[in-house]
Amino acid sequence: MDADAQSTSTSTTATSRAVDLTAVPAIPGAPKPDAVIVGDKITRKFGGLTAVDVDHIEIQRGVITALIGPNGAGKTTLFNLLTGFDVPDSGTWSLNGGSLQGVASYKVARRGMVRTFQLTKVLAKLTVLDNMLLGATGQRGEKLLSALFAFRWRGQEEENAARAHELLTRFKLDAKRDDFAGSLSGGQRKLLEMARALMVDPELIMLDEPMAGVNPALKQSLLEHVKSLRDEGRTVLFVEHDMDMVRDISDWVIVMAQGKIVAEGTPQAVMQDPAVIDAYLGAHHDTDLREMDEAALEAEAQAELEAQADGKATP
Amino acid sequence: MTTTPQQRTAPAVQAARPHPQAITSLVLGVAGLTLTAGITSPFAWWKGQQALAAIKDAPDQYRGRALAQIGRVLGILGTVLLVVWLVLGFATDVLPVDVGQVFKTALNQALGPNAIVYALAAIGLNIHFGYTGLLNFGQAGFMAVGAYGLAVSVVILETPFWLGIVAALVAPVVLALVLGFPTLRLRADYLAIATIATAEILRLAFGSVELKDAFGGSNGLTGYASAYQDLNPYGGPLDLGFVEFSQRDLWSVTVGWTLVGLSLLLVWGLMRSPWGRVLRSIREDEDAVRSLGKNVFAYKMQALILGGVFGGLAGLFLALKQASVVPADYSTNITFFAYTALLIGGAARVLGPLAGAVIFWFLIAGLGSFFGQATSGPDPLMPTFIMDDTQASLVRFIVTGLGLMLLMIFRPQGIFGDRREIAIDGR
Amino acid sequence: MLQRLLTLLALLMVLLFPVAAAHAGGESESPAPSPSSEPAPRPDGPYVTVRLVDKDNDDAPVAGVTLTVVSEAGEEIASAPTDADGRIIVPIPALGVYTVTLDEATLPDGIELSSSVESEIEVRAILDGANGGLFPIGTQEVTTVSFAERFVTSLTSGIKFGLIVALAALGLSLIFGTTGLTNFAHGELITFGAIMTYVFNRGLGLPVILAGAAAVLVSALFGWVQERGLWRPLRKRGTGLIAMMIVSIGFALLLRNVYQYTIGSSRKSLSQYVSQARTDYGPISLADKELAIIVIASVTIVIACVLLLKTRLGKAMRAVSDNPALSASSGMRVDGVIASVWILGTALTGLSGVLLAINSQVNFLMGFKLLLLVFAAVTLGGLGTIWGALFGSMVIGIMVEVGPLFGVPSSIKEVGALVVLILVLLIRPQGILGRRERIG
Amino acid sequence: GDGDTTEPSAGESTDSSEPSESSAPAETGDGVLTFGSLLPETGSLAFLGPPEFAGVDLAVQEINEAGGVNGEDVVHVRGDSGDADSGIAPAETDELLAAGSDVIVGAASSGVSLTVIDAIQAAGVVMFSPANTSTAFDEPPYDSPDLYFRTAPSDILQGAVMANLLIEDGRSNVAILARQDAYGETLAEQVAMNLENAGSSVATTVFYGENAQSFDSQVDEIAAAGGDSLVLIGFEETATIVPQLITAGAGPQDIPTYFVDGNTADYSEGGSTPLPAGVLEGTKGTIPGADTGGEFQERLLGLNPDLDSFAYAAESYDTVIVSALAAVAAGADDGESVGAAIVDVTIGGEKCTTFADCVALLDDGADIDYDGVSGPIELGELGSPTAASIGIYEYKADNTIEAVDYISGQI
Amino acid sequence: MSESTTTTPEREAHLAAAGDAVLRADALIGGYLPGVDILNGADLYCNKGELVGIIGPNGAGKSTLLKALFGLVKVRTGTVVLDGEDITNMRADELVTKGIGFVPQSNNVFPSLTIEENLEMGCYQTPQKFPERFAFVTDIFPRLGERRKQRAGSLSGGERQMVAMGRALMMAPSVLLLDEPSAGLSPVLQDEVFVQTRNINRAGVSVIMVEQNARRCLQICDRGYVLDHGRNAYTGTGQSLGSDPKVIQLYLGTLGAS
Ligand SMILES: Nc1ncnc2c1ncn2[C@@H]1O[C@H](COP(=O)(O)OP(=O)(O)OP(=O)(O)O)[C@@H](O)[C@H]1O
Ligand SMILES: Nc1ncnc2c1ncn2[C@@H]1O[C@H](COP(=O)(O)OP(=O)(O)OP(=O)(O)O)[C@@H](O)[C@H]1O
Ligand SMILES: CC(C)C[C@H](N)C(=O)O
Ligand SMILES: [Mg+2]
Ligand SMILES: [Mg+2]
Repeated sequence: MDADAQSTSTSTTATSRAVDLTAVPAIPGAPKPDAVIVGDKITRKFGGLTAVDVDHIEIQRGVITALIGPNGAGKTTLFNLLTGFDVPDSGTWSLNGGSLQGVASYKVARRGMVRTFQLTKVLAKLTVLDNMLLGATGQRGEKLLSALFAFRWRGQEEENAARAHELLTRFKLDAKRDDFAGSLSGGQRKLLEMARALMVDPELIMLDEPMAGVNPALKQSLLEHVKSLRDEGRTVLFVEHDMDMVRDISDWVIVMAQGKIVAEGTPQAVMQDPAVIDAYLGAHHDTDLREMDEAALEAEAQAELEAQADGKATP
Repeated sequence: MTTTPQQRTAPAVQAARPHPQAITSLVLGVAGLTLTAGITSPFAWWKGQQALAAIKDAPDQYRGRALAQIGRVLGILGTVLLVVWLVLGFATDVLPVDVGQVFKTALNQALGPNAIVYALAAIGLNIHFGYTGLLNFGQAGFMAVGAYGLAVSVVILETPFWLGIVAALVAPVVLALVLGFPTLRLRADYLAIATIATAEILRLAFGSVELKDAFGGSNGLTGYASAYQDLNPYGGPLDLGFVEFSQRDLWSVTVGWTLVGLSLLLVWGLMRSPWGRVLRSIREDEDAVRSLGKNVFAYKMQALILGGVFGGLAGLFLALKQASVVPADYSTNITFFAYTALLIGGAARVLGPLAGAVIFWFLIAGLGSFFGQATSGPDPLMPTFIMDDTQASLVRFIVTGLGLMLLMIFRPQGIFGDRREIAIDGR
Repeated sequence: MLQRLLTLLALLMVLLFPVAAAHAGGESESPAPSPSSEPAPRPDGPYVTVRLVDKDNDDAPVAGVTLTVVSEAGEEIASAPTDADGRIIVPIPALGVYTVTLDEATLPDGIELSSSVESEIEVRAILDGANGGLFPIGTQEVTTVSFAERFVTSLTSGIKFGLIVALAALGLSLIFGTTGLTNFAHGELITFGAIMTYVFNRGLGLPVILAGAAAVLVSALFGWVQERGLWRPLRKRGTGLIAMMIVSIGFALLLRNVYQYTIGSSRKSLSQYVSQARTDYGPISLADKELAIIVIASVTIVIACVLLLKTRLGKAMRAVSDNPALSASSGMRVDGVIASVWILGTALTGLSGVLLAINSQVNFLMGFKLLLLVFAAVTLGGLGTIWGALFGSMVIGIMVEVGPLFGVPSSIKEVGALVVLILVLLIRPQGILGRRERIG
Repeated sequence: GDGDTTEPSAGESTDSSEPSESSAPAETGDGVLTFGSLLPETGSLAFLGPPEFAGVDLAVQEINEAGGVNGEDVVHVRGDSGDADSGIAPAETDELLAAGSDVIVGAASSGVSLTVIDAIQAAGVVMFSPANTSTAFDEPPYDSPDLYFRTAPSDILQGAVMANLLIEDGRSNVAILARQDAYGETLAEQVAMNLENAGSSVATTVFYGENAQSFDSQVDEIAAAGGDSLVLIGFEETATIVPQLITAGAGPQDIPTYFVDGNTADYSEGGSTPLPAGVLEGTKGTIPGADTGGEFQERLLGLNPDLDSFAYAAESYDTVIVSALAAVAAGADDGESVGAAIVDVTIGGEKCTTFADCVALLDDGADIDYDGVSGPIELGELGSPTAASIGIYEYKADNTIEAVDYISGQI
Repeated sequence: MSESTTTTPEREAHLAAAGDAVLRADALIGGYLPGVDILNGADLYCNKGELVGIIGPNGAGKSTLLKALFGLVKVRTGTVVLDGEDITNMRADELVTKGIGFVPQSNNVFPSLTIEENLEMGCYQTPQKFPERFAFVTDIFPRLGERRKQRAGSLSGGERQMVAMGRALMMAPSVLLLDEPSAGLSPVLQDEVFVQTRNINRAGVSVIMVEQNARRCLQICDRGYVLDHGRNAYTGTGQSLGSDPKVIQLYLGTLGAS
């Protein structure tokens, strides 16, 4: 049944692409027409360090939102907070209007919000296929009582396996299907992590640097897949340092720095925002390094770092 | 300057079929142990070895690793038996040791009630540790509550026998719940200490003078097992030549191996299911499983309870076959030995606990008997300045310790385990 | 948390000081068995005998007090005054229960039965000869010790025990912290230190101090040999940690039985310092050997900790524990680091065995019995952290010895410590000084 | 047991037990009277193993020299009972049973015996302990006539002797430190009860666990209780406790201390567990058993010249002789028949003191009353001696013991 | 030494150019599990002062190749030669003594050590150089200086990567092996890493770097290898590879190439 959902939806939903974000003001914490996630005053401190201090955040349904920002800006921590893997010091947030405060991480996932991990978490001594199958939801065979009776879950299992195989092929992991996941290379783990999250068939998928370490050619083909997810009506939120990817697929970009949201907007707009360029992109990130004057580049990096340091001094 | 990357040949997955030699090996192996008195066993060993190699080389084409493995193990066992039988003939004349007796003692224990206790306890540990990764070092505690569940109900509370059995099965569930709620969020090594501590607390409490009225102090409790013996349908002992059981043991062995068989069936059924997959995933990385929407805690609790019930069952069976419940029987050592049995067989393998328990007792009893004989009598095989009869009873533990070490060194995956799995995790 | 605990302890010490000091002088004299001056003739068959002595008056016999002996059937057997020795001897016709009544009116002036004592007792005569009874006279002088004083004594014992545990825990923690090995043979390493002391002392005739020092050296050597001969080859084969843990269980079984094989199962005592009386140091009274144990253990622990903090070894250890491959990539000789840790760890553990041998005795099971407490200590503090091991050991040591004062049944006093362990893990699943891991 | 009702001459009962002639060491009742000894080779009572084994071996030797039982030599299979802590007794028992034991001699420790008693009885094998003194064996569920017997008197007697000894010595406030097991608990209880009835008070009773690693808190508790004497009921751990008592100011030289059968051992320089000379001087201890006399000890030394203790050797010897006599009387060697005849050969009838003499009497059709080396051995209904002697020993300056008195009594 | 592999003209041409390379690997065959080869005869050389880039699909064996050079993966046949000395399967810490530095792709920090201690481990063999090198590294990554007492295990992904890179820079090696040093870093820091790598290289350090940021990698490297299925698929100068349409189609993709 789950497998059907995917194949049918591809055909039906070219409509959701229509979500128009042009009307949304490009200010931090901008309200969205149809927000799937709404968060308020979320803070998380580690000792003296405020890792996350988000005043207001909304994620639009049915689009691809990119979350970018310098290293240590608090992106992963925000993911952890939203998905119940970490507990904030304060704040409220909700998914589809339902509060997620104090909701256990697995329940968050069950409500349709699934995340991947920046440092991959593969199940090393399970095969790649088993890793995938674990992702499937609503499995009858996962209940202790029906697990004993194979006829109750056989059919479902086969459907899931077919779907898993499809995804694996797409992620170029099909040849590794029966290998232990622990024997995958760094990039393959990233791929598996993402493919497994897709097995959950989530409404909102949160990817933490999904393409770091993925080969460019493969990345390109995967981006198509991510777009198709959106076209199926799903919401995608991802963290990425790869600007090509951000530019190519995101509909909306949120910029974080030092725990705060400092800018929002369409990719084009954000990438031209001088503040973002200064703090994050660097003026020459599109230039060929061979042609570039090193001194200039270094000065620029220095400038960014100083800006960060200043920001830290006055929190 | 350029070479084209060559395409990987991905073989059709459906083509995988059991390797024919695996089946041959299994058949020969079984035959070796039953019909042919060991003659076919070396062939079973050989075929099994071949099949394993073939399957390893082409894992895509062949299935049946388990079959080949079993065939091979049976083959090895049968070959050993064969050699022993051959050696017996003249050795008994040469050595002042009755090798036949040694062998018989060993086999008696390997197939007797003690092995059943360990097999059941190890089945429980297999669920805890092998599949779910819960490092439960308190299996002795589960066994104790199982045994005391029966004894206390029948002796102290004077309930009928069958209610005692029910109590013995409910008690481990309660213990699992009480223990699980606080400790299941602990990291594996902390959990190990917490469970070991709980088991010791239970043992000490059961044996304490202060609670003597409820648990009988360190004398323990007796006088509950007659109902069990009354059910004994056997009229006399059984002597098959290579093993023999008294009338009592025969009944215990029947009940016990039936329980073990049913338990293994249950474990097999569960572990091939998606439920089992979730458990194995939890063993690898809890957070990943959580992120996929599984209630990790609930699964761990189910595993703890299920494994605990098997532990309780082991305790219950021990209590029944031994007809006494004594706190000293439930010391940490028994947990260690159950782990030993599990790992000899291979963790996370359905048949691991069974094979392990049988081999463990075979060694312990065989060595004990051999050295016992070698040091006793007017003209012992071992000169007394090397080993006297007291020391002889230690040698089996020394050898067991050594054996366990060697096993882990040369075959860390146990008899049924998968070498590749072990190789996966570098630290 | 730690601070508050320490303050509390300090406060208690201060409070208890005067109380304990006050008592320090009063020692109970030891009454020697009192031989009857002039034994009265004893009959051949069974008889009931009662002797009266005045506790207030240096156990002087009390003569002329009338005692009546009545049989179970109510028949009076005899009624007679005590003789010059304060005794009556009444032959009885048959074995059974006899009631003896003292006529209080016949007590000499100024002499009274101890309060709380009845004037009637029951003698169960089942012996063929004397079946004795007793009426305590005078104030029963029982020198019981105040709670505060007992607390101080227990606390001292606890600290001593805790320090011994701490040495072993430190050794365990070092090895665990570096190699990740949960070493179930650690108890046997404690035993090793003790047995070596015994061997050097009784076997080679060295004085205990020298024997102990030699034992520590041999322990260190044993650690190195183990590492070279067993653990390193295992690591080279890529053996997993669980498998290594099982190897350690097997190794423990092996060692334990080899010990028993060689020295036997009985307890062995050293040739010196076995029985030492205590001297008073302010509120605390300690025997010389106890003082030595406390001092040696503390000094060693301090030295070891400084060593680990000040030298590269300490960091290298943690680095190796985190990631051996990366450590090697940083230019560390991983095997060398691990070997040093084994040497240091087993030396510390061996010392703990030496001190335990001096404190109690040598037995092949001594370390095994201590193992669970050592594990508990290491866990309580937080696995793999050095301060955690020390802190945990002190908590465990003190809990074990002080617990009985607060109602823990002393036959199962270890339970108290284990319960504390579990409670602590409830509140801090990572141990008292452990750290949580970051997710994601 | 119900030995009184069964005629000893009921030789025909052999047919019912149908020994399978051919199969070698199989079931109980195969024609060969097999003794399995379940005695401590290891563990905390290991120091009692040698004399006990020597006793069994001596008896077996003498029986076979006298022509065996029912025409066959008797056989002795050794087993190690370990201690309750090592828990090897049950498995060892299975092995002894598998070896076709008809009578199991043992165990020494009451705690160990309780772990195997049901299994042995259920196998229809006699369990005959030379050293169990716990009262537990005369209480439910072991109070019914069954297959359990012992030659050591229950601690009711040792408790009374000990209490009496204390009172005779003028102790009026006694502290008790006891090992927490079947033996320690019941003996402590008996001593305390007898003391209190007789007018003395008990300052405190402290138990320590068999596994205890540190005894500090218990020792402190004893030292703090202020008793005028101490009864120390334990096994081998005594060697650790005594020095700690001395350190705590409550050693035998500070507070008169009394030992019991579990720890009245040789603590001299030559023994296995030496204590410094002089620390035990004057300490008294009780061990069940009559004066065995030099001649018997000579015979034991002939078998095992290394013996340094003779505790329970006589009792062990007697268990074997009594069982053998019972087998002769019953004309069968299966456990049930032997068990049924045991009580009868120890009471009522013509007195005899050696196996050969007794067999001769039995052959004449007489009813016999065997009087053993360890005492008159009058087994009561419960299979325990009803009359016995308890030896009182005192430590000399070199920590060896010397018998000062033997007191006999009835239970 | 290379008899086991088929000799193709390309391969011969490639090897002929090797000349007196500092580090040279010939026909490496090896892997993690017995019987499973990941490297199927990869060749590689790096001349003195050269910056060599390796790219290729996921699972091609790039990391494995670096580990094999560094003695962390068993080389079954083939040799690794450093300055004329055979260093095949040599212990990692000896290689460090010989001047090779290595930054692994994953698990590249010591989580329970602080940042400062992590960097200290970088110059484990030469502790006296610590202050000077530390200043150098914190100059490049000031964040590491600010947070020197933070445990590396609690760092964000990018911060970890800085620590990993920093540790290698502490070593001052003569040959540096980098496995995806830019992964997880913000764009500006990625650029910084590439520039620094080039600077180090220009200062005379031979560098071999594996990268998935292929565009940047090929921009700065002197020579590049494309690895696939454990053997060299293409080799050439950075520029020629970056513009080879086949390479682009198979490995680089067109995204962002603009
Ligand atoms: N458990 C922790 N203890 C202390 N500091 C922490 C902890 N977790 C995160 N931090 C700090 O909080 C800040 C935010 O971390 P986070 O992982 O959210 O960054 P990020 O935006 O995901 O960065 P990157 O792009 O590098 O992944 C970092 O500076 C990090 O060092
Ligand atoms: N520890 C391991 N055990 C077994 N096989 C492994 C192990 N690590 C990697 N492999 C296998 O080796 C092959 C090459 O892995 P490697 O890590 O070298 O790839 P890579 O080229 O670095 O890829 P990526 O770009 O994704 O990092 C992969 O197929 C992988 O499955
Ligand atoms: C051998 C004896 C010390 C045994 C002791 N009498 C007991 O019953 O446990
Ligand atoms: Mg991050
Ligand atoms: Mg890689």
